[in-house]
Amino acid sequence: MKIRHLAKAFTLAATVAAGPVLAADDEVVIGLSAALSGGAAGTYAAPAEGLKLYIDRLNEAGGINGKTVSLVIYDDQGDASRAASNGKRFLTQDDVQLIISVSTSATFAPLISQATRQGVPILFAGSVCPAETMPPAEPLLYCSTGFSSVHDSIAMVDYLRELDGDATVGFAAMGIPISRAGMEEAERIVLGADMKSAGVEIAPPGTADYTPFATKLIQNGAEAVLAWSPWSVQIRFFDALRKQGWEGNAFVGHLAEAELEMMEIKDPGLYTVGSNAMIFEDSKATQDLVAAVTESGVDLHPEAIVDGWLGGIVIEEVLGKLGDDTSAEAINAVMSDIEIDTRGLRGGSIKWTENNHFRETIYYRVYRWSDETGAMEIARDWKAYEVE
Amino acid sequence: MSNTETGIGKIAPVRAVAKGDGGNRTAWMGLIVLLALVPLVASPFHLDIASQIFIAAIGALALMVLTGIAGQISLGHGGLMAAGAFTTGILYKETGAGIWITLPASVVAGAVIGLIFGLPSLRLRGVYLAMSTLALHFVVIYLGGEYEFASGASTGIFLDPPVIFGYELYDGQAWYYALFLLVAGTYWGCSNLLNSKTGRAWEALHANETAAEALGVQVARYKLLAFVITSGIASFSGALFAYYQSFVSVEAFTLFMSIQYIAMIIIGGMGSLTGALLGAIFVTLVPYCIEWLMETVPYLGLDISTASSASHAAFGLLMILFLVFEPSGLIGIWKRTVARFSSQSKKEGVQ
Amino acid sequence: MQIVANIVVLTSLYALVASGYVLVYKVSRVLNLAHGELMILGAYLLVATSAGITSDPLIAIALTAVFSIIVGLSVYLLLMREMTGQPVLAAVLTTVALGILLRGAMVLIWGPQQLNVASMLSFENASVVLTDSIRVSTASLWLVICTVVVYLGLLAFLHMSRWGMRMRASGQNPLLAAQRGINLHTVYALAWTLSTFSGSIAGVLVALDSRLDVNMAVIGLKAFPAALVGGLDSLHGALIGAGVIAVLEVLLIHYVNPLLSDVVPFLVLIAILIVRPWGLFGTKEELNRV
Amino acid sequence: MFDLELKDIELHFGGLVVLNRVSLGVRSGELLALIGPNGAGKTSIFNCISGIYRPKGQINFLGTSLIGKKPSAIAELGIGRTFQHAELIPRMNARENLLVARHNHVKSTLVEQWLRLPSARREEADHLAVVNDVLDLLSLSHLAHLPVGGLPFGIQKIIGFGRALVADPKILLMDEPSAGLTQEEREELAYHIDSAKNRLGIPMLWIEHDMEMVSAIADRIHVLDYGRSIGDGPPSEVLEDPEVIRAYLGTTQIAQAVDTAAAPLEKG
Repeated sequence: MKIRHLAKAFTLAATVAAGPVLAADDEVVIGLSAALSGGAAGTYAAPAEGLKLYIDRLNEAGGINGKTVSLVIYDDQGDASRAASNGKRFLTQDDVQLIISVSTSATFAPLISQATRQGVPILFAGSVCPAETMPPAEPLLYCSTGFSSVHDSIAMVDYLRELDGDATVGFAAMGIPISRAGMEEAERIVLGADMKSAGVEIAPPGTADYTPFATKLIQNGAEAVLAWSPWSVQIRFFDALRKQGWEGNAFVGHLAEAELEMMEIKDPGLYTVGSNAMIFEDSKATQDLVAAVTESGVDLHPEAIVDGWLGGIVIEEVLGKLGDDTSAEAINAVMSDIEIDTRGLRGGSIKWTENNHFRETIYYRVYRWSDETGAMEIARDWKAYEVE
Repeated sequence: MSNTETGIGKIAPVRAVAKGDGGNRTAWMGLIVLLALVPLVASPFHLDIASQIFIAAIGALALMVLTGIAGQISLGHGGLMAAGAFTTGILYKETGAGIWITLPASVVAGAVIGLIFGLPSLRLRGVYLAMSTLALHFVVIYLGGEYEFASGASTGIFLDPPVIFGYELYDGQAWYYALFLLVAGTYWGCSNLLNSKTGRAWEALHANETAAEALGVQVARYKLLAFVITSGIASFSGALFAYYQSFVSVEAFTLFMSIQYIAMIIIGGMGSLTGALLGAIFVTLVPYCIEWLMETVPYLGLDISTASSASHAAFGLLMILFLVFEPSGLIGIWKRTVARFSSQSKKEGVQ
Repeated sequence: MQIVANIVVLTSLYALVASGYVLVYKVSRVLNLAHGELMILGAYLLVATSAGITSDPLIAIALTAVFSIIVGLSVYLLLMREMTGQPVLAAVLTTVALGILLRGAMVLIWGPQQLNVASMLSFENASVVLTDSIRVSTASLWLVICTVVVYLGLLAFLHMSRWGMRMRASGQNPLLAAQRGINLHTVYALAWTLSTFSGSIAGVLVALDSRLDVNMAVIGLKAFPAALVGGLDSLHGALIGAGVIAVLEVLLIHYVNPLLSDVVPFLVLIAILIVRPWGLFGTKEELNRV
Repeated sequence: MFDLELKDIELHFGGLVVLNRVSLGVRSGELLALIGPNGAGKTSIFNCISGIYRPKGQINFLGTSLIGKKPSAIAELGIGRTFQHAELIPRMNARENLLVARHNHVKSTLVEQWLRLPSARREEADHLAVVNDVLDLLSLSHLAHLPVGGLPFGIQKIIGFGRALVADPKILLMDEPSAGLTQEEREELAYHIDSAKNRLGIPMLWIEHDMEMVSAIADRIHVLDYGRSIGDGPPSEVLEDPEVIRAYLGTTQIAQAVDTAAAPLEKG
């Protein structure tokens, strides 16, 4: 149980209440549509907060190149219709130059359709990357997170082969398009690599009991299971497998909840494959992040805000390269040709080109719980994958 | 016996569709002129809310006719809207069809689905019927999801603004006027129907099916007719929703949406078309009002992360309050207020 | 066969939840669509007690039982009592509203995150080996046991105890029951209390088995076809209805398309209702009353 | 020659015999009172004629068999009916309630109604005129704009009678129209029934407990007891038949008192 934090309330509420924001010359107006409340808030509220924290610090330090960032935050509750309204409001009322989305995949379509028409770029900074950001990328859509169902699947299968090339692999997906697409792609990769598949199990969103799904995977001979969906679903799948005495290895996406949960589950057979660094490593980058969170006094788990924090870094870099023209086109021009140092929170830089708004090279790391040390460990360090 | 237990009869002591309702012609004209002037002063955000209200109003009018007038409860209203939105989205995506094809197609699709899901109403009543309409929701969402997935539209189907006589309907003001006209048209059409043989037949079968049948009303036919017509309208409003929001995805049509529509007709006042409009306004505004409260009264101890749950809770509470204390809804409150004022002014006139 | 075990567990879950629907419906003719939320509320109450009052899991569970009884009683006294005498549908819609209210309130209080209740209570949900090929979790084993106990208890209570008879009598003919001196309010309150109690048991066990978040109230919706297929006024009907739905769901997941497991139970429901509108084991007169 | 003729009607509910080989007929312009104690099967006969119950036997109306027809189809043949508990639509006003009964006379199509085309408007005005005439006839015009749910039960019964009249029926079935009415209202009702009969010249079938009214205006009486016919003839004859007196009249006063008192209560 987590008691809600009032400090956060005041800061966010104040921004929301400010109403229409008109851009001054030395100001860049950025709209943030985030699932601050509602069912998905458990995943997205923290990164949104992290992003805001980063921008606040930027502004306190005098902005970038003399420009301050005015962040307009609206809650979309992870709901498509609310996101559509937010998009309209950003574009017609607040005249934002850039939109950031930290929300569910359900909110992508409305935001994209609103923003692309107005020529305003969108940065997806907390969620899975929409396929439209990958080569051949649609103009205006960028993604700074490491989540991509297809690329995560490639990395998962690759690591799985290193670990046990003969394993029969089962796939656990949730009945939302993006998760299904990822796992079916993963199955194709597995079959293409001459490995055996135990099939893709898709659980509808209203699933009460994951046991029957797990049973089917086990009976199909799954020795390893890949899962890629919201954390709550992939972890329930994993629970259901273990409850039936299944002893194979499971590979799941590295989501914001992963680090804390894995430290609680303490199961060395549960691997996360993802592109973010974990906080327990205590690297320079994570130390900065933890220090910032502590200093702000906001009650947040540092590991949950990594993506938002990175979103802040991206904005800093983009605005740093921006000249006097702070229009949406100018921002888009900068974004479509930039390389951003992720300062150790990722394996390498984020490089965007005209054709690729995801990144040219993505680095994956694998984590798991180690029984020997009684702590989290890096199962395999950064490995680079080219994005084609 | 049956009229109180099968129907929603007792919730609704008012019938506001008859002539008396629109009696004050100047007031209506004044209201219309006022509404027509709104876009000149409103911010784009407010226009967006108004447009959402208009779309909701069309859906609420349909549900009011089905449930409030004809007494057939439906929990599948969100599913019907999804059906309309998907018909439009799929037609547009697959064939690039224009609004003159997609909208009628959506109405027809809705009407056909309405016919199919109206069939159980010939055997089932009340709660059982509600449950069979719930199935409608799951079926439509399942089919829509399968299409989205099969067509690779993992984030949803995108729609370009509709083109009407060479004019692209995109601007917030243009949408406001277009939707305003459509709401007025729907209201007018529904009100005409209710003041005709068809509407009276619906009222009769709502009150007592056996008695209605003995008066010559072909109950089965009129029940199905109610389902077909209102489903067509609901589907139409779903298609408008798709165009207005420029996208279609299953995630936009939740079960909660169906409940919101039920809430609109309860809160507005069962049996009254004007009530449906009031309910649509009220229910659409609740979450915004909650957020506004949170912003302006920070000492409530609520923060933005609770916005959605707080408006959920408030919404449930309001529904309960209306059901328990004000079963005649907003329209009932309105009528009492009007009655009090007019009786007061009469008294004053006498003095 | 693991599948059989899965069916048994799922049947128990649906049956336990459906018993709550049947109890309230049988006695007061109200369909409680907030049952799923009340069920999850039971689990959250356990979270609250174990975090705030006691660290002993057994005492926490006992306290939760007491709280759930209080909740059930309050729902009747504060809300549903107002709806007696109102048309049935108004009462049903009130429960819909109650469900929404509870959902919002639970997120307000406990947040949207998924909670690992088992680890909060240091309950080890170990896998129990029944035979070589059948394993179930400890919590699901408890679920099956509790369902059996609850059903036996309810059947004995309804058919053997004085208050049970009164409950059945009130359901069959409230007017006559009232004339015979049965206090209908007491009977209704009892039904709501028992229903919330059995729902809470289901909620607690589900949460122990597979974590807890508000969206799990959807189990209430899924158990619903079970109650209707069997006949809303029949307890053993609910058991069999739960079996039908669970078999369908598990077989669909296993052999056909898991995505259909959301849709098909409702289609089966419609099919059965069209043939036998009062359910497989319900009483025929029910129809005129609904 | 009877306009409406029932032959050997048998009706069972489970093991219970409700009607046992009942035969009766009504002629044009004739007011036939159907009397008998509670539970004798009077309303059941109406429900058989209306097609709500499915009895064995024959029912013919103006040469058409009614057996197996749907109630709405039977109503369409011109069989008008009032109900024991009025069964009006509570939230509509009297005028609208009467308009409902014009259902089968409205010819405009759905589209015409929906768009309120001039044709539909003209037709609606015509039907409204018929309704207003009947309201005038029954002296109800001053109440016509009020929701009937709030009107006294007696008034509702008279509106119910008006609703049956307004359909231009070829036969009128009246189910205890006087139950729940005050003495004054009864006298008024008797006048309306009698004048309707004379004006319309149609057959009328009338279930009634008020023997005073029956002997005053009925042309003929048919007596039912426990689902059997036990008498048929002019009031003067039938009411003096010893069997009828034994079976029925002995209990009349009690039955009537109970009915009158219970009618409004049963309504809910």
